[in-house]
Amino acid sequence: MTEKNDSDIDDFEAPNPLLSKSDDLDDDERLIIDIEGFEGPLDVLLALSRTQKVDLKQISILELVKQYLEFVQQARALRLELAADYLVMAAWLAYLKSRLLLPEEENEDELSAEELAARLTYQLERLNAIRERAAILMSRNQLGRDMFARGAPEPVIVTRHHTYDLSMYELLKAYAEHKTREAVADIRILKKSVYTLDQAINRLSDMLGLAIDWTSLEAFLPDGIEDEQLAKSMKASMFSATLEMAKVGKADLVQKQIFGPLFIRGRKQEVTEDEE
Amino acid sequence: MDNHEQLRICEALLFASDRPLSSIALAEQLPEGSDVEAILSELQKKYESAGVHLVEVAGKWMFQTASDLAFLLRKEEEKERKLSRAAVETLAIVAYHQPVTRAEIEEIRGVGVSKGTLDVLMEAVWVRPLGRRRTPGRPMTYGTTEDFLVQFGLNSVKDLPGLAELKAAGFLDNVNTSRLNLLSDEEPDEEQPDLPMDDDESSSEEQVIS
Amino acid sequence: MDNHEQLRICEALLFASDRPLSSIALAEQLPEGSDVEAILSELQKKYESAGVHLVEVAGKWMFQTASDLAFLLRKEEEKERKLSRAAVETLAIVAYHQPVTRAEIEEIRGVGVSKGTLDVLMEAVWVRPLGRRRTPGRPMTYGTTEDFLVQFGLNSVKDLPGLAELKAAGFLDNVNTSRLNLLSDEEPDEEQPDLPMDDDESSSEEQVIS
Repeated sequence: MTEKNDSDIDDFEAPNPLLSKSDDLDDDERLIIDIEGFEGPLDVLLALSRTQKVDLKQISILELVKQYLEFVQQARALRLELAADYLVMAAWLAYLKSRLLLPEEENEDELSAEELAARLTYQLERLNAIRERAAILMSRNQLGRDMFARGAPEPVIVTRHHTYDLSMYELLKAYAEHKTREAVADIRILKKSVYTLDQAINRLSDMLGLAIDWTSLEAFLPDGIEDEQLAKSMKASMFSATLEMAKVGKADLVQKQIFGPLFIRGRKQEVTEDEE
Repeated sequence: MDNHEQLRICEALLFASDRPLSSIALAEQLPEGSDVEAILSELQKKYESAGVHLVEVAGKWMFQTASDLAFLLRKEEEKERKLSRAAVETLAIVAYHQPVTRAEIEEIRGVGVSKGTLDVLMEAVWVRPLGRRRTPGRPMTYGTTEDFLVQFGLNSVKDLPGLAELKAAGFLDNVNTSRLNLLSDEEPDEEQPDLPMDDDESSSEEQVIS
Repeated sequence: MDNHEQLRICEALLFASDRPLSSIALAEQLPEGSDVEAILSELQKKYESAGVHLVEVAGKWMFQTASDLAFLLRKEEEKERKLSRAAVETLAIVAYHQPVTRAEIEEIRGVGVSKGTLDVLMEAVWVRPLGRRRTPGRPMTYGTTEDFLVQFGLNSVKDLPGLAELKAAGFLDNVNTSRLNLLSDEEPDEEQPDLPMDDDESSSEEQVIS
């Protein structure tokens, strides 16, 4: 286990698999080859700073700037695509370098070159420190890797009993509401706007006795029907009724032109024969 | 590897496994020639008076909560629930129309009665099956229970207020008075011609709440 | 109920669970006035040399296999979560700096946080959003979860290894998220107007690891 953990840390500190495999190359070339493996300019700077083989606090910023600018230059020479981050850092480092080399001007608004350099060192140290912690963290014994929880946990079975409460008022209200709905439904059902054939035949039979002369079908329809649906239904049923009456020989029908009015005349067998 | 270490290994393997392990499977993790059976019975003895026991099930071994502590793993919870509108209405219909079949309830309500609705009412012990009606299909009829009467403070279902009383109490205010005569409970069969039933006959074979 | 019985109950409950249980949850199953802490340390001692240990993680208690037997059990665990370098680093930053914003993580690492990185950590339920910081832009802050503590065997984030040293070195001080903070303190927002924040204000209202 210790072995494994150690190798985890190694992995972590030498994150680029290519880097460890290309020992025969010199540092700079290795860095460029592995540009893809870097996690941004700070990562490159941290890797470069290791080549100085001193504590990060004692690092030569000027040397680091030189190494970084060379790294960027070579990467460009090899036509490697560099993300903007790397170029911004290069520009800033070039600026820092010039500030460090030139005699410092007194300017209260700006940080001194030493302060800027100290900040860069701080950032590198901070990243380095968190990486060390990350490695330590990952090398800890982990649950599910080094230790295991109960493989077949016995769950707590919760049985829920439901209780219900209902008042008499709620019960009766529900029944009343149901009855109310039922009543409303009845009213709707009664609004049937259909005039049946039987009704029409009855009405026509009753009225035919009065129709001694030719009478228009309209005259047989009841007055004052406002329901349009019902009126249509009546007309249709009455028409069917006349056909029915003619068929059984109780009425004569005449229509003088297509779509013209339909005339009906009662045919009271004995009476009509007598008259004619 | 000493005996104690072998015991620890078996203990850890059995603890971490998601299924019972055979002694053969355990032996694979131990030095050759280890007496797995002896280790297992030693382990079993070790847990004899613990809250967890090592048990042999179908020739395999597993840790299990001591049976006298199984109650720890069962929790009973009482939870008050509200009846749905459909359930309250169904309960009322059962109360007024009992004995009543599910199809009749559906006919009266004009909508289907989900299985859950009657289940909830039976869970609440307010509705119970009364027996099967002697008609084609032998449908189950339902009625109210003793608990129902207790819940609503009734001596008998006959004490449920009639429609006229409901109207007088203002429950039916929204109903057109001229239509009230349509609300009669007396002729339920007229509206259910497809559900032939003979009340005189059925009442003899069904328990009637008195 | 005697002491041994109380021990058995805690043993059974903890054994039956694959998650840590709080001493409060355990106390609920014991007679009032029971000294749960004493029972737990007795139980811990009982398992000291066993293949299974009682450990305190995330302020709660759970049984897990002894870490020295990892070699034995790891074989069974085929799928080990392999985190990317960026994810591991991000996890450490979240753990040590929480509550921390995405912009702060980016500042510390000197590189943008790809969307997937935080997602992976949240999917593993090691990282969770902690709420928005009350600064302009109201950025979301992130922190670690109970699962994180359980996974890494930590009782609380205060127990993170080397936390005190990081703090003493000033590495946990507020992170200035203007990417080019090296250039100037005065105009931090110019370079990253989309992530404005005022660290002085925020530190007072958020929990700070001490």
